[in-house]
Amino acid sequence: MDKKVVSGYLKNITAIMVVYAIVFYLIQIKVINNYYNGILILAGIYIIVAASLNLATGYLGQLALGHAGFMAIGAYTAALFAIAVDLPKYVELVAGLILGGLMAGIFGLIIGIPALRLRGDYLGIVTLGFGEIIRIALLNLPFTGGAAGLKGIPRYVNFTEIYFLVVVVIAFLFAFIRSRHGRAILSIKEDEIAAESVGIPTTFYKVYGFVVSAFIAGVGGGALGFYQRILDPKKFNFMFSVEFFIIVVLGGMGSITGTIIAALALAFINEFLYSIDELRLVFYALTLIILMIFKPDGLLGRKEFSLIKLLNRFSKKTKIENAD
Amino acid sequence: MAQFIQQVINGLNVGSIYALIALGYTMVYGIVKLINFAHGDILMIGAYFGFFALATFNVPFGLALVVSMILCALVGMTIDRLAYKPLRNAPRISALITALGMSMLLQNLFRLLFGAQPRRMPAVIALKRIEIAPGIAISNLAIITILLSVGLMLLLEFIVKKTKTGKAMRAVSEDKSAAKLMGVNVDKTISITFAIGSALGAVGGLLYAINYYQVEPYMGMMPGLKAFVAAVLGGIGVIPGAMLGGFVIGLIETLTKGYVSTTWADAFVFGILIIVLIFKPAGILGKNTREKV
Amino acid sequence: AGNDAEPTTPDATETETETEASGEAVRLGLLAPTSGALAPYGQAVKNSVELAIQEINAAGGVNGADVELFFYDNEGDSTKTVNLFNKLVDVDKIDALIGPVISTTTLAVAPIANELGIPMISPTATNKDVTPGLDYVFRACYIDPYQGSVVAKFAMENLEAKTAAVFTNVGSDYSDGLAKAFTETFEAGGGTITDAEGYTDADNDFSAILTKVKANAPDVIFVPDYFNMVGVVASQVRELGIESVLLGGDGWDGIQNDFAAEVEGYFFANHYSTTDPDPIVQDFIASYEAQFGETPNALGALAYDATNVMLAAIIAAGSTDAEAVLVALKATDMPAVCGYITFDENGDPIKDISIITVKDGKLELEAKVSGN
Amino acid sequence: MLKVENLNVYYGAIHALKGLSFEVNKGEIVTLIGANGAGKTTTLHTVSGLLKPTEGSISLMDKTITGVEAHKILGMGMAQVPEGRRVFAKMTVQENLEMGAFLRTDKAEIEESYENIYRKFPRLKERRKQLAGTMSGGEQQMLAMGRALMSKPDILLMDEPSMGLAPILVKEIFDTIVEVNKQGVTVLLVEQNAHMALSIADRAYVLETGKIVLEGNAKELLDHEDVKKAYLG
Amino acid sequence: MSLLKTEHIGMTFGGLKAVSDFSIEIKENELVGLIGPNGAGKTTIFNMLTGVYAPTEGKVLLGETVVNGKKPYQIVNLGLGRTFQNIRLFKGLTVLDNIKIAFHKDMSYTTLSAVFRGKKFWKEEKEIEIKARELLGLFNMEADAGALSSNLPYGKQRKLEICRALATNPKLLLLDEPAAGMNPQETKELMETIAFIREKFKVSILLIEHDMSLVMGICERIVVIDYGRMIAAGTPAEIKSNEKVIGAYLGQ
Ligand SMILES: Nc1ncnc2c1ncn2[C@@H]1O[C@H](COP(=O)(O)OP(=O)(O)OP(=O)(O)O)[C@@H](O)[C@H]1O
Ligand SMILES: Nc1ncnc2c1ncn2[C@@H]1O[C@H](COP(=O)(O)OP(=O)(O)OP(=O)(O)O)[C@@H](O)[C@H]1O
Ligand SMILES: [Mg+2]
Ligand SMILES: [Mg+2]
Repeated sequence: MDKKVVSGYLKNITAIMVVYAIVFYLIQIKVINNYYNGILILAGIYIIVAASLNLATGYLGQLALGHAGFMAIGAYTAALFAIAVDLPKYVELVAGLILGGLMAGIFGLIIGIPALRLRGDYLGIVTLGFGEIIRIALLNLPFTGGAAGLKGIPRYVNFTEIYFLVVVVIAFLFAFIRSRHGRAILSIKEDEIAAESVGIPTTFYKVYGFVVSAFIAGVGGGALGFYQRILDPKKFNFMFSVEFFIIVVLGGMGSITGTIIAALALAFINEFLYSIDELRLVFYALTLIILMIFKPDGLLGRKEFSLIKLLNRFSKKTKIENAD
Repeated sequence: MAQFIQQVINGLNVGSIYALIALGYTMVYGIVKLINFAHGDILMIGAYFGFFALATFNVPFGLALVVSMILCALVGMTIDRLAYKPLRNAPRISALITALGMSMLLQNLFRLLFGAQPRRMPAVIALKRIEIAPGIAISNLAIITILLSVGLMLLLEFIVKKTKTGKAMRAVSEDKSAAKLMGVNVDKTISITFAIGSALGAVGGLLYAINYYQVEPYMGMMPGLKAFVAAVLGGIGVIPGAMLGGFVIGLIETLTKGYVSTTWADAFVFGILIIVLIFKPAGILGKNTREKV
Repeated sequence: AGNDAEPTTPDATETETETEASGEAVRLGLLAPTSGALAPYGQAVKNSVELAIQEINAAGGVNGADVELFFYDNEGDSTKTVNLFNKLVDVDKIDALIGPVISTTTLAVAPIANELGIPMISPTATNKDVTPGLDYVFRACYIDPYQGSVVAKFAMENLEAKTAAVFTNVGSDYSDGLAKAFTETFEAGGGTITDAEGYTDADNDFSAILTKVKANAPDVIFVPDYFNMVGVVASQVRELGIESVLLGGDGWDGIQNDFAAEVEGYFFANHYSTTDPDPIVQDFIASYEAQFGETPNALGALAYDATNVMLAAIIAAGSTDAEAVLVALKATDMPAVCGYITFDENGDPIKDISIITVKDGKLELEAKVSGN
Repeated sequence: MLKVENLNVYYGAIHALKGLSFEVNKGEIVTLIGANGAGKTTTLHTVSGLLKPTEGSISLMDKTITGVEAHKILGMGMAQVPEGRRVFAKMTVQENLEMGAFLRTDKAEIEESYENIYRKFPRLKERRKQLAGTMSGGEQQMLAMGRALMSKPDILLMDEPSMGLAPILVKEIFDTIVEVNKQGVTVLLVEQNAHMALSIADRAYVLETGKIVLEGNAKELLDHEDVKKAYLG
Repeated sequence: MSLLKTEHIGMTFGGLKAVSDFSIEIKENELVGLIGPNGAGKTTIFNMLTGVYAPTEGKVLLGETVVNGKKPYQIVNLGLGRTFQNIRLFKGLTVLDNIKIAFHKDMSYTTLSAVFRGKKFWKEEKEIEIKARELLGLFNMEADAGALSSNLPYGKQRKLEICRALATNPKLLLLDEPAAGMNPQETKELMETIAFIREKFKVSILLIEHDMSLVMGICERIVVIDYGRMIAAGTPAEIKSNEKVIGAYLGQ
């Protein structure tokens, strides 16, 4: 590890902690009230799930329209676990999230192995169908609480928990994508035949990428349950999957920072639109269409936004300004 | 036994409506390569047009159908011009999102315009049940629906396979610039595609609304999704496939409800879709053409 | 990113308040789904709440102050409901909440409202788990099990039914709750359930299950769902020539508008009857029709009652102080559109239940069963 | 016949054609040669309306066609054998040829044209029912050529028609070009096989990074020192 | 020792026999040309050798291993690299990433090591960064390392594809029409490049090409097929004067 890398890490960690400290302070002094806090937490969950979808769609290039299903699996697994056991909060939280992720990952594997032989839109429809099957199962299975929902989940997720969960997931994804494994996944999106011809086991990496994506979506689902305390199977429908899809495309397929920005932007735009009540959804739809027409590659395309670079540029500027 | 045959008839009736909607889906997909998620909402619009024609202006059913088809064709073409045309060269997923946006827009626009309350579709076709055997009956409406969907499928197949416009459509679907070099007006061809697809949606919508008595802004979502599944099951882009897929889905759904479980019926439909695709990755009638390397 | 600037309170309020009244306005929140599949119900609730507030404001307000309404469309989604509830509390600073409309969303909000000490009345959340253990949570409707068993008793005693089929919308806990209670009571009374069928919101072809039911020919079919769905079921029942009598719950209300012919001679439990001569009922119907051009349904009537009960409690408490309002709510004892209302220890109303039948396309009161 | 003046074309920020001017007279074979990326394909695409120039004018038989849409240009008598063949992969060979005759209505003559094409390329006849996408590279090239000829053009633009063809076919293709030309079709030919191209052409232009750097009689250019060094190897 | 050996392989598409009874053997350090009319089945042979298609008849041996039915990536791991007739680059990625992907099989760090940025990760990443740049250097393409591969001119794209195939460290390299779309001058440069690769990487090369100056100029041995069958084999001089080949392929 050279110095540049180490200093990069330090800068990143500092930035992460500073942002956390600021937001945390604002919550403490109630500048960020419960309401905004809630939006931030939800945005965090959206970031996690959308980022996982970005892995499957933006990087691996597979049309996945059933991420709400993986989320649901994660959510119910984590919630049922936490309801069943009686352990310290953080143990239950972490174990619940991991279990939720694992269960979603297992389902990702089961559906992924056959489905990933299909291409493009066919894969899309299979994942969509899978999501629907999960939703129907949750309505009908004996242990999920049915239509009335699963109640009595402990509230373990607050701003702090979700913030660091987002940090961990994003850091993981960045590290994963910028490695040989990530490059293998990217090459499949670009040209599967060529990838195979330079020695990439494409089937393996497709399934692997998909399972990792499902795992993270499951973790996101778990977090949703721990925040909301009640799970409603109706929530995990096709339109919910679509919401994440919109975030991914809007942010830029293949840009994690784009996903983060889009998730935050959409969360706040959505809330802002409540002020026009009746017209809200019409405007939302129009916004979406217009954004796509003018920015078909999403906000960031495949580029990543770097705070450090921005800060560097900024600090250079201020230095120059200070000089005179 | 009588009950089983009755269930099959029920299934065919449901299936024929899915088939009608699936035809429009498959047509647009086959040519523009766009999963037009707004197609279900075109169905809703068609139903509303039909509703107003029938309930407000009291025109005869045939005329209402034609008016609704023409208006929907215009709506379809306009949507294409405004929302999809600017994205012809953009990544396909962006167009997909636009289609989803369009779907949301139409639903909510119609909710604003005409309210969320469902409206009762007038019973335009005097409902008759024709007893074909003891305990087995089929309604005249079901017969009309089934015949109409088969007829339109044949017409569509003829248009795409045998006419010049159809040939242009297929050329456009493969390579737009090459089609241009052959003298094909790409924009016009795509417009026609949307017009036909949407007109079919209108037929589907009107029949759906009559079969299920009401119109409301969100009525297109579920049949739209099912029809899409039907199109994929049959082999998306393949016109007879859409028809077949529609009937298969209708049958599976009805028979599952009749004999297995009503609550799991949709899960069965999707489950069977998944299984079929695993063994026939391009759908029942789709050809799995491999890319030549 | 500082967030110190409080966003200007969005003008979400729908109240046509005239001039500012003297005192500090009473701030009521309302959460109801006005988009999506549930929009028809949410819209009825919203209309009625607005109506109630208008009337009170016109009559001089509450404790000398105007009532201001803050409404948001929660789309029937629990996550959004919690968020919007936070918004109502933190941004709009509401004193009390009317809503939410459906049980799942109410279940999501109720514990939070209780923690924060915001008194709330859901007009229509019928799930039995909504109120127990939560002091601040009330409702204006009766609960699912109660309704379901009353209908079952009615079927056995008044219709002398021995066999019944039960259709459940499995996607709706309302439908589920009623169906369970009906089944229990019916079987306990010696009846037989011939078919127990489920379906979902996405269904509208019932020919498959009806074909089965036809073969069994039960005396009654219990279809506890909202009227749109019931209309479709009833039409297909008629189409298939099934002779069994359909029964339902309060969700049927409104069915007479579009499906009067199809449900002719069927029965359902309801909160009120539009033919009830009580002036409180007729006045409500008259002003609702004047304003919205349609007859209010039971959801509307319940929402109207809920609002009036809440406002009456605030008046009785003399302030919007949550503790005081709570005490006043518990002491509620007043006439309302859906019958005279008092609350039990859970915050559930104790009131009459009406069995309505459809005769010549009009709703008629068949029987009135008194509260538990 | 075809006159191009001061053509400027951009791909986003890339300035691909920088003030290009040339003309093709009736009955001529004119060839455009140049290294990879010089802008030959861009030129053909612009002339046939697939790309819009930011500046400059194009006229076909004294009619301005700048900005006219591509599908109308075919009707004005200009056809193109595009780079990379661009056959309709999911249509059969026969259907591809039918597409070539898309704007024609003279049924009897169309039949005759098929026969002509099939005579020229017997392999196509053999495979008339095969999906074009499964044909070998060279077979597809023949098909692309046949398809363009099906429109009975007055002027034919060809982008590297010999690419990927067997030597024996290369000769045949060039023979075909000459033959077509003799029948009155004007030809604008883009080729990497500069030697062959120059030997059948009347005139030639040499393109370098979006500019014409040399023009003249084809046979003379064949002996030109710079051309020899850069393009003839 | 033979690197590659096929025993009577054949390929049928539906009713069409694209290749039949094709046997060939390639030894270390050989440069062999595969020529034949369009549609003769050359590309199909490449596809069978590399596992894109499974031969419907016969056996393909790489060294001692029978590779029928093996996946393309497994065959790459056994030392067979290729380029495509229609260039297949990872268009949306940089030139450098195109090469790095091809080093995948030479690396072994795990996901865990990648995520926690372990020692092995840094070591291997550094190694391939150097190797990839070296490789580009050999083709005079260092300057393009950061460019998007789709923005390269055609000739460079061809070179990049060869370069990428070399990064898999093959013992035998298959080139499908490497000179297509190049002018004679560029073709000449390509011939030098091929000769150089062969020296430097000690690979055997089997190439398909219609440009006779290239084939006759550098191949030691040429195999000619027509209608899927071998019709001649021999040195360039022999092939040039073979009547059958002249009739079917070269022309007068
Ligand atoms: N779609 C495109 N987007 C951006 N740049 C392009 C595009 N197409 C071509 N270019 C650039 O424009 C220039 C001219 O390209 P063009 O394809 O016209 O060259 P050419 O002379 O036909 O080359 P070749 O012999 O390789 O076919 C090149 O620098 C090329 O990289
Ligand atoms: N997937 C396929 N389906 C059907 N036929 C095919 C398929 N792939 C190739 N063919 C046929 O097999 C024959 C051999 O094709 P191939 O691509 O191997 O030829 P080639 O020798 O490489 O020709 P060229 O020099 O023109 O590239 C051709 O006639 C082609 O049409
Ligand atoms: Mg070119
Ligand atoms: Mg080939």
